[in-house]
Amino acid sequence: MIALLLRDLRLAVRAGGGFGLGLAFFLIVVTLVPFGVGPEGNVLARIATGVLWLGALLACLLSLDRIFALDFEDGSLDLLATAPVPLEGVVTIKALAHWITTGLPLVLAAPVFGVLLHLPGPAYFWLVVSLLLGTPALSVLGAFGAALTVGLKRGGLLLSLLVLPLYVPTLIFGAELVKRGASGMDTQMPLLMLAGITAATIAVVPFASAAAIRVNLR
Amino acid sequence: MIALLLRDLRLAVRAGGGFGLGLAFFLIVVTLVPFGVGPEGNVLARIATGVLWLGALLACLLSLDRIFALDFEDGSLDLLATAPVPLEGVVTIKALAHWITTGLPLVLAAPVFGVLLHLPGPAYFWLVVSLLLGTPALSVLGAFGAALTVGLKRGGLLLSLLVLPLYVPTLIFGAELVKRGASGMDTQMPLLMLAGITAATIAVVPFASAAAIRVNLR
Amino acid sequence: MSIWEYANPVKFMKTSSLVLPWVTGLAAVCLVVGLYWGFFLTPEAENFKQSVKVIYVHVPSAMMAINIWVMMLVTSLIWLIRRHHVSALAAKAAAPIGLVMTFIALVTGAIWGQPMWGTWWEWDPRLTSFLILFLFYLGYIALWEAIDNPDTAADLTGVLCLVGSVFAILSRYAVNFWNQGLHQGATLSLDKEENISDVYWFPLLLCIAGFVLFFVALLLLRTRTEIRARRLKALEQRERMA
Amino acid sequence: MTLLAVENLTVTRGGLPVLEGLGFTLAAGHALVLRGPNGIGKTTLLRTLAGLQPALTGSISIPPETMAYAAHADGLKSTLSVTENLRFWASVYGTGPIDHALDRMNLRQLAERPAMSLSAGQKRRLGLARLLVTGRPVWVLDEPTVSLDAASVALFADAVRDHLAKGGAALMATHIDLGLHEAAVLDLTPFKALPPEEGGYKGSFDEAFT
Amino acid sequence: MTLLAVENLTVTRGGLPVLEGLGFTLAAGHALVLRGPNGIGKTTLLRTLAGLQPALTGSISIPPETMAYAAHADGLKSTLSVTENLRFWASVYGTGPIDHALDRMNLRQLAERPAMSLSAGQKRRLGLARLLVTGRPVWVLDEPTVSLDAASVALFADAVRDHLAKGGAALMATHIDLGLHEAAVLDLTPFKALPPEEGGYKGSFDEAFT
Ligand code: HEM
Ligand SMILES: Nc1ncnc2c1ncn2[C@@H]1O[C@H](COP(=O)(O)OP(=O)(O)OP(=O)(O)O)[C@@H](O)[C@H]1O
Ligand SMILES: Nc1ncnc2c1ncn2[C@@H]1O[C@H](COP(=O)(O)OP(=O)(O)OP(=O)(O)O)[C@@H](O)[C@H]1O
Ligand SMILES: [Mg+2]
Ligand SMILES: [Mg+2]
Repeated sequence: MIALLLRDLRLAVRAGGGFGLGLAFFLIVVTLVPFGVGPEGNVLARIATGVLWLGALLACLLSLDRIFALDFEDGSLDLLATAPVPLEGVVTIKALAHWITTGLPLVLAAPVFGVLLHLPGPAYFWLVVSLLLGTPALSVLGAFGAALTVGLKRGGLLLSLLVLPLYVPTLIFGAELVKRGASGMDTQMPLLMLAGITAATIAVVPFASAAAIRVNLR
Repeated sequence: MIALLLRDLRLAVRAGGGFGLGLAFFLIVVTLVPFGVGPEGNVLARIATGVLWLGALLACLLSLDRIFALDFEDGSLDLLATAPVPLEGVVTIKALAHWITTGLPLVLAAPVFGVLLHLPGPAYFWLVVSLLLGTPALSVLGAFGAALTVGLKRGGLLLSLLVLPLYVPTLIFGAELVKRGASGMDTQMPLLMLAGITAATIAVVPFASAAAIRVNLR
Repeated sequence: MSIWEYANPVKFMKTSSLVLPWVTGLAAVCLVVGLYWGFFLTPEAENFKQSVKVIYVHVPSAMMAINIWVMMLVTSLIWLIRRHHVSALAAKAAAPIGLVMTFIALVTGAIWGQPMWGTWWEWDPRLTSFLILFLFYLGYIALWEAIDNPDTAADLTGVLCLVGSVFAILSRYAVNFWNQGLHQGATLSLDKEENISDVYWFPLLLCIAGFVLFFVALLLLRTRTEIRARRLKALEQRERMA
Repeated sequence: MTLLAVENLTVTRGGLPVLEGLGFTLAAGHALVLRGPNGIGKTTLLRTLAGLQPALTGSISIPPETMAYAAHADGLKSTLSVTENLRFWASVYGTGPIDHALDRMNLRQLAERPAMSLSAGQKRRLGLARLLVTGRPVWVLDEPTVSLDAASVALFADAVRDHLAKGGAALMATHIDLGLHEAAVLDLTPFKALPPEEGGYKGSFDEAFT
Repeated sequence: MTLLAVENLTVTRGGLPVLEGLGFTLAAGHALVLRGPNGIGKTTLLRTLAGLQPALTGSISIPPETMAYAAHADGLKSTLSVTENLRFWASVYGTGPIDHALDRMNLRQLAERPAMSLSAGQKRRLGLARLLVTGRPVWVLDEPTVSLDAASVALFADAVRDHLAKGGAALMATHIDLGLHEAAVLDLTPFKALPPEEGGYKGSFDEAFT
C-alpha cells in the first residue's frame, strides 16, 4: 500500500511538476475571472470565496481522469486487480495520492490567491479551514467518477459531468462556511456538515469505486 | 480531409455524446456559480457575461487533451503523419472537429444559460456574436497546446497551463464586446480585435502545431 | 572569427569561465553600492515616504522580467534556425531567473501598493500583464521539465516561446484596453517632465546596471551548469553503448 | 498436487459465450500450453481464470493467492526505471529482492533505464521479470513471448522450466513454438461455443428474450 | 527498378546512434526481412525510413508517395467498425473500394464489428488490411505478424507474395519465420553502432559536449 502511494507520487513528480501543475491551474482560473467579470475590487471581493472554491474544484476535476486512466491503459490496473491487495485499498490510496498532489497544495496556496481577488480579511482563516476539510472529499468522489469512467475513451467530459453534481454539497457547505466565518456568524452548522460529508465519503465511497472498477475491467 | 473530419465527428459521437457533453459541462459550471457566490440576482447579472465566457473556455479546455492524445496512443498519429495529407491540414481539421463538437453547441446554447444567470436583455445578441467569433480561436489555440503536450503522460494539467494564458486576449475582447454591446457603447473596436485575433490565429497557429507534432513524434 | 563560434560548447565554456568572475564582481559592486545608496543615502519623497525605497528593487526587477523574456525569444530563434545547442540551453537557463524576477517585481509591487493604493493587489494593466508573464514563464519551465529528450524539449519550448511572445504582447495591449489602471507610466524616459529627481535617479541607474550584470552572471553560471549536465548525459550514454 | 482445476467452464465475451465445456487440471511441476486460432477465446479464458471476469457456468478451483497473471499489456510505468518498476511489484506482492529476476531476464544492463526507452522486446522481458518477482506458483500468461527474439524466447523457456522444477505450474496461450517440450498442449478449437440452435449454452437470459 | 535505396545510414534513438553504416536497396518485386535481436534498432530504422525521425547521417532515396508504413501499433479506432476503419484510410490515401482487403485478410465476417471487440490477432489482421487499402508499392512493416496464428501468418505471406508479383516491394522486421522463402534477409547485428572510442560516429554535438 505504501509502495503504491510512493509509486503514484513518484509518477506524478516525474510526469513534470506533480504538485506545481494543480496550483498553476488554480492560479490561472483566478487570473481569468477578473478578465471575464471586470477588474472592480468590490465586485471581486463579493465573489472571491465562490471563485476560489470553484477554482479548487476545477483544478481537482482536470486532474481526475488520470487517477486510473493511465493504469488502465498500460494494463497495470488489471495486474493490480489480480494482486494481493484489496481494490478498495488501491482506490483509497490513489485518491490520497491525488489529494496530496492537488488538494493539499491548493489549501496551502489559497490565501495567496485570495489576495488577488481582494478576499476580505477574516475570510482567509475560514477559507483554509473549509478547503482543508472539503478537498479530501473532492478527491475521493473524483476517484469514484474516475472509476466509473475508466476505459471509456474520452471519459474526460463524461467524468466531469458525473462528478460535478456530487461536488455540489461540498461546495455549498464550503462556501457557506467561509461566508459565515468571514461575517462573524455561527459556523458550527456548515463546519459539522462539511466534516461529516468528508468523513462519510472517505468511509463509504471507496467501496463503490472498487466495485465500479471491477465491473469496468471485466 | 473531409474523411478525417467525418471520422473525428463520428468518433466524438460514438464516444458518448460528443455534442452533449461540452454543453452539459457548461450547464454545470453555470449552475455551480450561484452555489459558490450566492444567489442574489444583481450580483449574478453583474458577472453573467464573465461566467458564460469562462464556462465556455473551461468546457473547451477540458476536452482539449483528447484532440491528439487518443490518436497518439493508438498509433494513428504516426500513420497520419506518414499518409499523403499535410500535417497542417490534419491539425486544422482536428481543431475544426473540436470546435464543431464543443464550441458550436456552446454558441447555440449560451442564450439559454444566460437566462439562468439573469443576463440583461441586450447582452444576448452580443454574447452569441462574441462566442461565435471567439470560440474558433479557442479551439485552434487549444490544438496548439495539445500538439505541444501530445505524448507527455498527464499532459492534461500542463496543457491547461500552456493554453490558458494564450486565451487571455480572446477572453478580454470577448467579454468586453458583450459589455459594450449590452450598454450600447461603441462595439467596433473589440469586434474588430476579436475577429482579427481569430482570423490570424487560424491562419498562422496550425503551422506551429504541425511543427510541434512532428517534433513530438520523432 | 564569427560570433557563432561561441555557440560551440567548448569555446563557450572557455570564454565564460574567463568572463564570469569579472561580471560577478562588477554586479556585486553595482548592487551593493546602488542599494546602499538608494536605501540609506536618499531623502524620503514627500508623497511616497519610506516606501520609495522599494523602487530600487522593483524597477530593475520589473525591467529584467521583460528583458529576460526577450532574450529567451532571441536565443530560441537562434536555436530553431541555426540549431546551436548552447543557445537553447541559455534559454532554458534564463527562464527560472526570469520567473524569479517577475515574482520579485510582483511582490515588491504588492508591498509598495499596500501603502500607496491601500491594497495589496489591483487589477491594473501593468500588474495584470506581469501576472500573465508569470504564467508564461511557468508554462515554459513546466514544458522543459516535462520532456526528457533535450532536443525535443528545446524545439517545443522554442515554438512555445515564439507563439507565447506574440500572445504576451497581445495580452498587454488587451489589458490596457480593458482597464485604465493606477500604475505610473514610464517615468524613466529622459524627455518626460515628470522624471524623478536626480537624487533617486542615479542610485536607480546603478541598481539597474547591477541587476543586468547580476543576470548575466547568473545566466553564464546556469548555462555552464546546463552544459555540464548535458555533457554528463552524453558520457552516460556512451557508457551505455560500450 | 493439483494447483488449478477447471470444470465444465463456459466463458463469455461481450455477453456471448466463446468457449464452453472446458475442463482441465494443472498440477505442480506441469505446464499447459493453450493453442487455438485467433479469436477462439484464449484471452477471455485466461482473464476469467484470473478472476477479472465472471464465468457463465462451471467452476474454477485454485488455492487463494497462488496465481500470477500476465496480460497482453505489461503494466509498465514508462517514467519509472526498470528497477523501480520491479521493486513496486515486489512490494505489492510482499516479496524480497529483485536481483534474481533482473539476472534471469538479462536486464542487468538496462536496470537504470526508464521503461519508456526500452525496445518492444526489452519491455516484454521486463514484463516477464515482473512475473518472477511475484513469487507465485501458478503462472497464467497471455502470449508471453510476443516481440521476443529467439534468444529471449529460450531465456523465457528456461525460466519456465526452472519454475516447474521448483514445484510451480504454468498455463500459457501462445501461437509460436516455445521449445518447451515437456509442456502439455490443449487445443481449444473443440471447445468453441456453439450457437444455441446447435446445442450450445442456453442461458435463462437468452431463453427469456428469444 | 529500385524503389528504395539506403546509403551509409546512421539512425539514432534518444540521441544515441543505434545502427550505423547501413546500406541496402530494394527493387520492385523484392522483399527484404530485417533480423536482429531485441533492441538492435529495427523499429528505429523503420521509423527513420518512414520519415518520422531524422537520420543522423546518410541518405534515403525513395520516390515520393510510394511508402506505406505499419508500426507496432495498428492505429485502429476501437469504436469504429472494421469497415469504417478501412474506409477512413482508403479515403486518406485516395484509393477506392475496400472489399478486396477485407477478403484478403479474411475479415468479411467481422466487417460490421467495432474494432474494440476484436481479439488481438483479429486486430492485427485489420491492421494488415489497412496496408492493402493504401495501394502503395513500398511496404515498411514493423513486426507485422505479432499475435497472429499460423493460418493468418500464411495469409499474410500470401498477401506479400501477391504484392511482390504486382511489382511492389516489402521491407519488414520480424522475429519469426514467415515462410517467405523468396525474401532476402538482412541481419542488422553487424551494423550495431560502436562507441566513438571504437571508431563509431563522432557527431559534432558529442565532440563539443564531451
Ligand atoms: C505587483 C505589482 C506591480 C508590478 C507587476 C509592477 C510593474 C512595474 C514595471 C513593469 C515597471 C517598469 C516600467 C518601465 O520601466 O517601463 C514598474 C515601474 C514602477 N512601478 Fe511598478 N509594478 C507594480 C506595483 C507598483 C506599485 C504598487 C507602485 C507604487 C505605487 C509602483 C510604482 C512604480 C514606479 C514608481 C515605477 C518606476 C517608474 C517607471 O519606471 O515607470 N509599482 N512597475
Ligand atoms: N465485445 C464483444 N462483442 C462480441 N464479441 C466479442 C467482443 N469482444 C470480443 N469478442 C470476440 O470474442 C472472441 C474471443 O476473443 P479473445 O480475445 O479471447 O481471443 P484470443 O483467443 O485471445 O485471440 P488472439 O489469439 O487473437 O489473441 C473473439 O472472436 C472476439 O471477436
Ligand atoms: N530514449 C532512449 N534513450 C536511450 N536509448 C533508447 C531510447 N529509446 C530506445 N533506446 C534504445 O534504442 C535501441 C533500439 O530500439 P528499437 O526499438 O529500435 O529496437 P528493436 O530492434 O525494434 O527491438 P525489438 O525487437 O525489441 O522491437 C534499444 O536498445 C533501446 O533500448
Ligand atoms: Mg488474445
Ligand atoms: Mg521494435
